[in-house]
Formats: sequence, C-alpha cells, structure tokens
Amino acid sequence: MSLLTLSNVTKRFGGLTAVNDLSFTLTAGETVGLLGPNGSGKTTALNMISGYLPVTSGSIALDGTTISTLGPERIAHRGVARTFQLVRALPSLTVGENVLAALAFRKDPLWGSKAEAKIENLLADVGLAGRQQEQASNLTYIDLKRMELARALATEPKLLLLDEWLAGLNPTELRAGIDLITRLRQSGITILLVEHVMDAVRALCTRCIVMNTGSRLADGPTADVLADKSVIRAYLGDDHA
Amino acid sequence: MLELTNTALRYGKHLALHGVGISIAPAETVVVLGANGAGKSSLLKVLGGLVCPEPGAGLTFEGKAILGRPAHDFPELGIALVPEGRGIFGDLTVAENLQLGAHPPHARPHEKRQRDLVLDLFPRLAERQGQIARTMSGGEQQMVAIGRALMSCPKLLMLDEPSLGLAPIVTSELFTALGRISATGIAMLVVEQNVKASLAIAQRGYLMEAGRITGAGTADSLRADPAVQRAFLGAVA
Amino acid sequence: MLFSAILTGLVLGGTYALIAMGLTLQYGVARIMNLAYGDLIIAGSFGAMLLFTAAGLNPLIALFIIVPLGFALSWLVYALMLQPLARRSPNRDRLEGDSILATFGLLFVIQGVALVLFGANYQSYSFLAVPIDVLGTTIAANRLLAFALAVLFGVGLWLLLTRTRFGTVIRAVAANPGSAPLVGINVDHVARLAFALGGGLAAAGGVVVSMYLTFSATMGVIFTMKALIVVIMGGVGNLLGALAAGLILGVVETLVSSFIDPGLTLAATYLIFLAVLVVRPQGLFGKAAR
Amino acid sequence: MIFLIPLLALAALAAVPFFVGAYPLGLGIGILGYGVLATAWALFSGPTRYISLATVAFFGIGAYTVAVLADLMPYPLVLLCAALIGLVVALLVGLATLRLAGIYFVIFTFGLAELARQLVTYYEVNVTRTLGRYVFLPIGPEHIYWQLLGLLAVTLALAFWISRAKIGLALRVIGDDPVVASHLGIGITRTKLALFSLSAVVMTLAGAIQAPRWTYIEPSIVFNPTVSFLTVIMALLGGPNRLFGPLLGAVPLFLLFEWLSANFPNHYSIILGLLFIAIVFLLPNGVLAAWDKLTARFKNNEARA
Amino acid sequence: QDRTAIRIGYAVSKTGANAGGAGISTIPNYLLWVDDVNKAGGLELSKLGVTLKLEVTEYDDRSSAEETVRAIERLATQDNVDFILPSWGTGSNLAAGPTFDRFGFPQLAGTAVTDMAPQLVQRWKNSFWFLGGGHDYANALVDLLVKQRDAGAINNKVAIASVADGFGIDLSKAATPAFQAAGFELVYDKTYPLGTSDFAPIINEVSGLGVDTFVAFSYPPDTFALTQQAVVANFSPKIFYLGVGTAFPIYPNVAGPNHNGVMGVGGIDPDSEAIAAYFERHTALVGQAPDSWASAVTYASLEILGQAITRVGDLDKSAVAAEIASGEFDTILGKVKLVDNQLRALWTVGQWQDGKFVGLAHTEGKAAREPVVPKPAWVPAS
Ligand SMILES: Nc1ncnc2c1ncn2[C@@H]1O[C@H](COP(=O)(O)OP(=O)(O)OP(=O)(O)O)[C@@H](O)[C@H]1O
Ligand SMILES: Nc1ncnc2c1ncn2[C@@H]1O[C@H](COP(=O)(O)OP(=O)(O)OP(=O)(O)O)[C@@H](O)[C@H]1O
Ligand SMILES: [Mg+2]
Ligand SMILES: [Mg+2]
Repeated sequence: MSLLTLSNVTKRFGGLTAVNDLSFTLTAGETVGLLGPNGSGKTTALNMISGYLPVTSGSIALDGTTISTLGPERIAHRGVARTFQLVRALPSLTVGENVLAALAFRKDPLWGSKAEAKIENLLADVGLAGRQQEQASNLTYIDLKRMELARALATEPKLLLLDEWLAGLNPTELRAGIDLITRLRQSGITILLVEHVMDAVRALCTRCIVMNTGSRLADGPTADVLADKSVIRAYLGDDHA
Repeated sequence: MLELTNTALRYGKHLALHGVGISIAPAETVVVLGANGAGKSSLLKVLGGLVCPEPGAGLTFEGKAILGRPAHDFPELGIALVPEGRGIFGDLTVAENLQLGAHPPHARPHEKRQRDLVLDLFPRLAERQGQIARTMSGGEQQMVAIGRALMSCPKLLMLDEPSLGLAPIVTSELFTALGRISATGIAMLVVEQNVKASLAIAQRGYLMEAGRITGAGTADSLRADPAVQRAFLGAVA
Repeated sequence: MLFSAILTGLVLGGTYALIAMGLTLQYGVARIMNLAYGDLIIAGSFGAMLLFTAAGLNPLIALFIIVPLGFALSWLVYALMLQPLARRSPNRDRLEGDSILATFGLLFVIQGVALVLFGANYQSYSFLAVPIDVLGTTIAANRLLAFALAVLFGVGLWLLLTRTRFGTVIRAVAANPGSAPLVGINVDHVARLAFALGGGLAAAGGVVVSMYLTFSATMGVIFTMKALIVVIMGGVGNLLGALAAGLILGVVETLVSSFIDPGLTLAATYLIFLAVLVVRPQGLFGKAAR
Repeated sequence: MIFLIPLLALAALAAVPFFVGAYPLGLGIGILGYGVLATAWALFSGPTRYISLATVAFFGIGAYTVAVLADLMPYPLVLLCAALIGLVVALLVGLATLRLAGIYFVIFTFGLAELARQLVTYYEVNVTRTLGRYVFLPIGPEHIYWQLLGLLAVTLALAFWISRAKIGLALRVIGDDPVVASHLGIGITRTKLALFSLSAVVMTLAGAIQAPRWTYIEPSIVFNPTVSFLTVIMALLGGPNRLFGPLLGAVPLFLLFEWLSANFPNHYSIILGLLFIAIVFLLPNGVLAAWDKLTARFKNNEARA
Repeated sequence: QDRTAIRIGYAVSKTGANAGGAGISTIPNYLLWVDDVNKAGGLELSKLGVTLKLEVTEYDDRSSAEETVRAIERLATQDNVDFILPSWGTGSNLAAGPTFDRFGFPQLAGTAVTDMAPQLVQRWKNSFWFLGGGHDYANALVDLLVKQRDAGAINNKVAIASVADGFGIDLSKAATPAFQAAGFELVYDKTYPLGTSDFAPIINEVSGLGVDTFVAFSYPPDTFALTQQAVVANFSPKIFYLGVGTAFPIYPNVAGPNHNGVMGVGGIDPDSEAIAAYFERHTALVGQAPDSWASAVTYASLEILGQAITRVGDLDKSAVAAEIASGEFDTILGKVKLVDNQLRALWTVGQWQDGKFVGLAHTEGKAAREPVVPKPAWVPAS
C-alpha cells in the first residue's frame, strides 16, 4: 500500500530549478534512502513533503489525499514528522519542553501527567534519559540531534523524514544511531532518509532513490542502485564502487 | 609552529577542556579524534582566538605568544579556522564570501591566485559565484567555508568536521584536496569523524575524551592501536 | 498638473530619503536600533542655525563642520555606550532590546540638553528659499538641494557598499557579525564606523532640513519615526531601498494632497507603508528573512 | 492557601482609595494603567518576542469608544462595545502582521497606530466637524482605580493561566522557531491571533476605563505614541517573560518619572536619559532578574554562614 | 497664620508636543508675573495683615492630559498650594477642568480657545475662559473681509486650509458658514493633518484658483512652512492670513521682509503704553518678546488673579473666584471685566505692520490700525 506519492513535483527558486519533475512512491513500512550530490534537491524535496515550502508544480499525496496544498501544521497532523539538516532546537525551552511541545499539539494531544510519562519514555528511547530539565541550548550537537528525533517521534508519525540525521557522528555513535533507527523501522514507521553516510544507507535502507540536479537518477533496491554506473559517477565516486 | 599548553576552558560552570596541550609542526597535518562533546570544537575555538581559556594557559604561534589577542588578529597571523556550522556570510554571494576570505592584509595581493586555486578545488563554486550563499545546499556551503579559509593564505588551516554533510564523491575529492593543500606546505589541524580518511592524510593525531587529551601518536601507530580501532574504525555491522 | 505634483513629490521624498539613510546604516550594519537618531538630526539643525544666525555661516559650509561633528559624536556614543552592550549581548535580540533602552535614554539626554540650551521654542531661519523653475514647476532651491544630496548620498553609499572591498566588509558584518573575525574583520571597528557614518549622515540631514523646516528641541522623535518608516519600507540596510521608499512616500503624499484631499496625506503614507509590508514583509529591497 | 495571598493583596489594594488623598490615588491610577498595559503587552510580546507598538491604537480606540457612546448607552455596555471593537480591530491587525517579524513588525505596528489616529481624525474632521469630544460621566477617580485594579487582576490571572496552559507553550515555541512550531502541528496563525487579540482587548479596556479621567478626548491625546513606547520600555525593563515582570517594570519607572518631573522639572529629560542608560548597564536582565540574583546571593551567604 | 509666602503651583508642558506653545505663551508669562509681583514686594493680604511674596512649585506635564490631571491633584493635596495656574492649550484646560473644580481652585484658562466656554462655565463654576471661541475669530475675520470686498479691494474668492487639530477645526467650522453667509465663494476649503511638513501641493493648487484671500487656520510649524512655500511659489494674495504662530516673535525672522502685511489670529494694541512696557519687561526677563496674541491675555489673567487676591485680602479660593467673576480689573489690556466668566474683549485679527503685530479687529468692534490691503508683494529671497 502506498503511503506517500510524489507526482511530477517541481520546485523553482527564481531561475534555479532545485527539484525537477520528481515522482516516486513510498510503501508503508519501507525505509528508503534519498541520496544525491550536494545541491541535488534532497532537502528541498523533504521541505515540500513536510509543507515548509510550497511546490511550484506537481502534487504530493499522503494516504491517497493531496497534502501539497496544506500548511506544515496540517501535514504534521496527518502523520508526517521530520528532523532538520541543521538541527533546529527550541533553545529557550528545556529538553522536556521540546518534546512536550510535540506531544501537546499533535492530533491526539497529551498534556499533564500523561505527557510527563511519555516524555520520559521518548527521551530514554533516544538516549537522553533523565535529562528533561536541561536547557536545550546547553546540549551537545549529538544530543540535540537525539532530542530533535525524540521531538519528531513524539508526534507519532506514519512517515518520518530524516535529513542527514547521522551526519557528524563518529563510528561508535554511528552504530548506536543506526541501531536506534533500526528499532524505529521495526516499529512500523515509514522512513525517508537523506544521508551521505554510505555505511548507514547500506545498513538501513532496503531501497534507494538517487537524485541529481533535481531529477531522479535511479530508484531501486539499495545494492543495485549503489552499483549503478551513473550513480557512481555522479555521487559515489570510485572509492565506494 | 604552534604550541598550546595547559589549557582549561570553562563555559559557565561546565569545564569543557582541562589541562590540554598540543603542538603542531610546520607543514604538518594533525588530526584530533574524539567522541561528540569531547571538546574538539572547543579546542579549535581556543586556537582560533574565539574563546579565552582560563588563566595558566599558553599559546604560541611561530614563537610569538598570541593568547588573548582578539580573534580578528588570527587570520592575519596565518591561522584560519573553518568552524563548526561553517560561519559563512549567508546574505552575501559566493564570490563575496571568497573575497572576504582574502581580507587579511597579507592575503590581499594573492587574492586572484588563491581564488583560482579554490575554484579549481571546488568547481561547483565556480558555477555559483553569484549565488547568495544562504541558498546553497549544505554541502555547497561547506565548500564556501573551506574556500574562504584558503583565500587567507593560511599557514595553519584548522577544519572542524569538514566532511560533514558532503556527498561521498565530494568527501573523497575534499580529502584529496586537503592532501594537496598539505603538500603546498600549509599545516593543518583537522577534527573529523571520518577517521579513516583523515588518518590517511595526517602525520599525527591526538585522542580527546571528556575535555582531556588521552592519547597521541603518529597516524600509523593510531591506526594500529586497538582502542582506536574499536572506537573509531570499527566497521559498521 | 500631474507632472508638477510628481516632481514636487519627488523633491519632498528626497527629504525623507535623506533623513533615513543614516539610520539604515546604523541599524543595518551596527545593529543598533537608534531611537535617538532624530535627535541627532535636530542637533544638526540647531548647529546649522547657530552657525547661520550667530556667525553668519552659510549652511552649506556649515555642513563641513557639522557632519564631522555628528560623525565624531556618534563614534563616541558607540564606543562609550553601545560597544559595551554589543560585546555583552549573546545574540541579536538581546542587543536590539538593550539598544532600544539605551538609545531611548540617549534621546532624552540630547533632547534635555537642547531644551536647556535653546528652550522648547520653534526655531527657524531660511536659506536658499529661492524659487527655481524646473520644467515649469516652481521648487524651492533648498528642497532641490535636499533631493540632490539624497540621491548623491544614496547612490554614492550604495556604490561604496556594493563595489568596494570596504563595502563588502560592512555588509559581511551586517550579515553575520559572529563570523567576521574568522576573516580578520574587526567587528567593533566596522560597526563603530558604520554607526558614526550614520551619525554623520543624520547631522547632514539635520543641516539641510533646517534650511526649510521649522524645528524644535522636542521634535526628534518625529524624525526618528519617519526615518524608521522609510528604512523599513525600503528594506533594512539597503540604501537604494531607503531612497526608493523615501521618494515613493513623497510622491504618494503629494499626489494625495493634490488630487484627493490633503487631510488624507499622512493616512495615505501609512497606508502605502503598511500595504508594502503586507505584500513584501521584508520591505521593497529587503532580502527575505531566513 | 496559595489562592488566599493574591486575594488578600487584591482586597488590600481595593481598600486604598478609602485611606489616601487625591494625589496618591492619581498615582495609583497611573501605575495601574501602565501596569495593565505592560502586562497585557507582555501576554503576547513576552513569549513571541514580537515587539508591538500598536498599544496606543487599542488604548485610543477604547477611549474614543467611550467618548462616542457614553451618552448613548449604560456604561457597562459601553465597555463591552469597546472590548468588541478592540477585538475586531485586533483580528484585522493580527491578520495583516502574520508574515512580519523583527523590526518590520515593530514599525508596522507603529504605522498602524498612526494610521488609526489619522483615520479617526479624518472622520471627525469631515463627518462630525469637531475634533474634540467630551466625556462627562459621573465616574470619579476611585471608580477608575477600582476598575483598573480589577482589570489588572484579571490580566494577571490570564497571564498566569497562559503560562501554564498549552497556548503558552505554543507561544514560546513560536517565539523560538516558528518553522519548528508549524512542523509540530502548532497553528501559528491561530495562536498568534488569539493572544494578540486578547492582549489588545485588555489594552482597549484600559483606554476605555481611563477616558472619563481626561474629560476631553482628542486624537492627539489618546493616540499619543508615547504610551506605546512607555509600555514597551516598562515591560522590557521588568522582564516580559515573567508574570510580575511587566508590573515590576511599570511601578518603579512610573514613580521615577513622577519623582523626576516633580523635582527636576527643568532637567527632567537629561536625568531621566542618564538614568535609563545606567539601568541598561546595571540591570542587564531586568528588575526581576536583578532581584533574583540578589536573593540568590543572599541565600548563598546564608548557606555558607 | 504663620505663612511666609503665597504658594503658586503650576504644571506646564516643558517637553512633548505642547512644549513649543507653552514655551511661548504660558511659561514666560508665569515667570514674568511672579517676578513682577515679587519685585513689587508681593501681594498684600489685608485680612491676614501681611504682604507675601509668591513662591512657585512647578511641574512638567509632558504634554499629557493624564499628567496634567495628576499634577493638579498633587499641587492641590500634597503641596497644598494656594492657587494653581493651568497648562497651555485648549485640550489640557478641558482635561483639567473637573480637577480644578473638584478642589475648588479658580482656573484661569489663558490659552484655551473654545466655543463651549458658556456651557463649561455652568459645569465648572470657578473656571474662567480668556481666549474666546472659534466663532469670535472667524466672524471677525469675515467681517473684516466683507469690508474689504465691499470697498473693492479684494475679489469674492477665498481659499481656506486648516490644520486637523482642535484649534484648526474649531475655527474652520465657524468660518466656513460665516464665509458662505457673507456671500464669499469658497473655492478651496480643506484640512491637512498635524505634522504635515510640505505645503507645496496646497499652495500650488490654491495659487491657480485666482483667490485674493488665503486663510490658513494653521499651527506653528505649518504657519512658518506655509509662508515660506507661498514665497517660493510666488503666491502673493492680497490677504494672507495664518493661524497660531503668526503672532510669535520668531515670525519676522522666519518670513524675513515678507512678514509685513501678513495677517493672523490675535493682535495687540500698538499704542498702549502698558503693552509696550509689558513687552519690554518680558524681553528683559525672558530674553525674547512675547507673542502678540495669547501672551498678553495670559499675563492679564494673572494680573486679575493677583488683584482679586489683594481685594479679597486672604487666600480664600472661592472668594477670590467670586471676585474674579464679578470685579473689574486694571490690566495691561486695559480695564477688564469678565462676562459670564469669560474675557469678551479680545483682539481677533492682527496684521504685521512696522514690526508689530497690530490688532485690526476686536470683539468690541474697535481697531488699532486700518488693514493694509493688498499686503506688499513678496520680496523674493536672495
Ligand atoms: N557555548 C557553550 N556553552 C556551554 N557549553 C558548551 C558550549 N560549547 C560547548 N559546550 C560544551 O563543551 C563540551 C565540549 O564541546 P565541543 O563542542 O568542544 O565538543 P566536540 O568535541 O566538538 O563535540 P562535537 O563532536 O559534538 O562537535 C560539550 O559538553 C558541550 O556541551
Ligand atoms: N531558498 C532557496 N533559494 C534559492 N536556491 C535554493 C534555495 N534553497 C535551495 N536552493 C538551491 O536548490 C538546490 C537544492 O538544494 P537542497 O538544499 O535541496 O540540496 P540537497 O540535495 O539537500 O544538498 P545537500 O546534500 O548538500 O544538503 C541547491 O542548488 C540550492 O542552492
Ligand atoms: Mg540537504
Ligand atoms: Mg565539534
């Protein structure tokens, strides 16, 4: 069953076409890698899916209903959550409040003591147990990423968009991160993962979509895609062949 | 060339560095390895003059004591930093960002030469000279930041996770480029999570943990160290 | 009739643009929301009047005395009062809040000194109030001069900012002061310079305006607000924006006055200003936020 | 117990007019007036950090409504009308300012206040052909005092409730990062509009309640931008993100103004200005924060002793 | 009683929008009167058997009605002053009315122009209104113009521009019907907002309408700007009449030689020795001449207060108020007796002639000088 469908989506910034006639479909439960060279339009695609940017043309549907005309908060209520390439914490809030903000305004809001318990769980899941009271602005980079993920998960999304969530981790941390996402995958969430860390892509994604200059270059099982000549030429380089 | 001794750094109550000392020889490439939050970025900030360590620290560059000098003096001394989060001028164009890189007086005469070098290293920047930097993709912005640092003709180039967010092909090109830069005689201090690649271009390395230097050695000895292997080189399952 | 109204409006707009340019520098680069800006204009006016009535000095020559004084005064104000605030501010919001409070204080100080020195009375002298025939429309020479100076300063500074290294440095500080030290820019120094430059422009505006506007010690706020409106409508930090916004406001005001009802001129100015912002929240020439 | 203290305080304050003369009562009215304005201002502007200069637009609308309607209907109904008009205007203004941020928002709201003044003037000049209106209501200073006190209590209660309620959190999220807010499912438009309108209605009432005190209502009196500026300054000084912050900015500043203009009528401006600058330097985080710091130090000393 | 002085209190606008007006018409006269009285040894209080000097408590009302009201409360109840002088302007006097009334102080509104005065006097028994109402000035102006028209000196066309402020609207509301009733053709009758800085559009339009009479019910900065703009545009109608500010001593500086022949609201009797002496004392003390409209009236109101106090012989406020209402006083304006708590003997239209702003019309029908019509043509600035 298809969860997300992009049909001929295009995004132009002035003269620059960042995403060009992009179409693809995600099936519920999949973990799909969205790859491509820097500037190929991956983040822009996520931005359109999450409603941050309006599409220039084309349409995006979730569960069969068009969402490309909706604002981000309506899309969030329909079950799309995301993290940002450059972490966006809510610095003046505590870690707990960051997550509470997601719980309090989702479709079936949680507030008060129920929320407290849930926050504790979510933070424990991402490895931030017991750090509720800390000010978000004092967190290290990786902890911010963890918090951002907990915040996204708190909305109980059907579709999770991760924009380079694993970037900047050392191998040990990377392994922990991959384990975390694997657990999420097992819980049945559909994940669209933008990532340049190939080890992670190989470990997590069953399928990959590769973009180049805004268009789709390849789409298929991870192993096939990563072996594709054009993908190697445009994106991976010979080291990874 | 650069010598840092007995450095402690405090953010409010939190002690981010204690008793840290490192040294870098001319034309040497040194890599700093460490987990997130170990204090690597803080170390680079001290070396870039952006933060002031606790009393008792010492920092000399080419024999001169430079601790306590304002941050804007460091580029002119020949120390260039590509910080965490890039720090590019978002509202300015790519070309202007590069031009500003050559702002330190000693770099101005070589602006054209350095620009050619940078554009050669990152052809994407050549295509996008007129673009407003803020609207570039994450990886493209990283190129701008490194390019801008190179424009200042540094003697010591410090990079804080330069490969962060770069496509694999660009990362490998970047490390090739860093190798070339190092070959021109510029000393480099690199903080990287891409340990394999960074050890490949480095002569020496330091290990950091919880604000302290916990190990040091040549690139080869670090590569061979089982602890390093476990922590930083382990293959992903 | 229409043509003459537009011409008159352009000349009026020149005054608006002239008094706004310094502020756009101060706010755009030095990030100081200077509520005492208009009081510096008034100070310039008082200076010109004093030199004119007491020493018989031609205000055009007085410019060469008063503009450097305005520059120096602003330099000092920045160095003594605002720089410490800028240094201690962890972020832009904070500096904005602090500078609003501090310059609000400064406003009262300048105004208070002017009150003690000159009293609250209206001041006026007239200079270059000679009619000049421009394509069949009679315009006062002093206003024409204001227009010319506005265009001169506007275009000149715009060229300086966009075509020179120094300009790029100023814009870099405006765009991202935190990163400026990485390329060896002394932010304090540049911000101080920009603030002082803005002060010099304010003083210049004050001198020119005093040739044809009646002023009093307590009128600074009016100029500050007018300048702010022009700056915001044009887009913060953009000199051509300030020029364009000033001229548009001038023309709108004159057209409404001539063809609709003078009673609606100010309403129309505010309406245009608000409409521009509703359509372009970043101002005419401003860059989209974030 | 915890509810008793504010109630007792309220009762004590309500009794003030029975014990003091006209001038202290006048002071009380002034303090309450600005206390209400600053608290209401901070309802919206505190968490969102949108600095609004539209305060006087609502204040003036309130006063004008009273001037226009006072003879036509009973006083409580007049207040109700004022609140409704304030609400409608606030919704319009709120919608117009949605896309604005930072200084653009600040000056936009200033422009709005001035536009309101211009339009009211134009209407009066061309339709009623008089500019001044007279409010001759049998409402004495003590009545104004009590009404303002009640309004302040309600506003504080609202502020307290909001700071604990979901909408308060929503506002803080929006203030930190509107993009994140919208991705978390927060209706930015709705939240901002609701709070902006609420704060505006309170400001409108503050103007309406004080109108009888001036007798003569004229655009330049009730749309005086100084009111907006002072409100902002007071709230910023006290600390707009705390319940009593705006109030604690309003009280000392108001008394300071009063003291200076009484004792140094000729050097008022200079001294006030210098004091302001000093305050910015000495109390960088507002009065309440300074107080916190002081008490913290005190506690520390105690602990050590 | 062991008092050492008569305490006089006032709150005036030293800062804010009204500071310009107060600085000309109000504050200097308060200073001068106190100085004059004290130099003369003070006021004799026969019932108390003492002669006491005046002692002043002054506040700045910052041009805010709220501050004005509170300052009066303070003066009345904290400082316990004996008499309170009002602030400048119509609005602040109206705002202060109930408070003066509440504490029983006589209110001598020297700078308020309001047609409501007869009703206000009913409401606040101790209030006194010295500067007439809009009708007084408008009707006087129209009468004067009718005479000129009938003499063939001017044509039938009139243009009016009024500032959209209490003063401008009050006058224009009265003037429009008066002009119409007198058969004038009003070819232009518009208002402009307070704060307008450029009058080129208005002057340009009016100058093409063929009027011999231009009337502006204007306020100080505009009054000057209108003059300068008219000179620049070489719009030199036979009658050039302006509002507040025309009578200010600064006007000749602003207009240069062109002030000659300009008409405006107010005026003085150039032949009065009392006025001449008053001008001299004022200039000596304050450093500038008074304005030729409200200043002398304000000063006269203070003289009335002083004489009333002396006549009553003590500091009984209601007795003094009653004396002000019923007595006849000797002032720099001559013998004055208030009618229904109002000064009804007022100079209404003035004209700059030979360096003085002389009265052309008076509510009692007299004229100090004949109007010069047409006024001299503008001398272009060099
Ligand atoms: N501005 C700051 N204020 C407070 N604490 C800080 C600040 N910057 C860093 N820290 C703290 O100092 C410690 C070291 O941080 P630093 O950024 O130097 O680590 P790092 O090794 O570079 O980590 P990463 O790999 O995440 O970049 C961390 O615990 C961090 O939370
Ligand atoms: N707001 C914008 N205005 C103009 N151009 C933009 C804007 N946002 C993105 N772009 C351009 O669109 C292209 C695609 O950008 P995008 O951020 O989607 O790339 P990406 O695939 O996420 O790259 P990376 O892997 O480096 O993050 C880039 O060339 C970028 O410069
Ligand atoms: Mg991206
Ligand atoms: Mg780091």
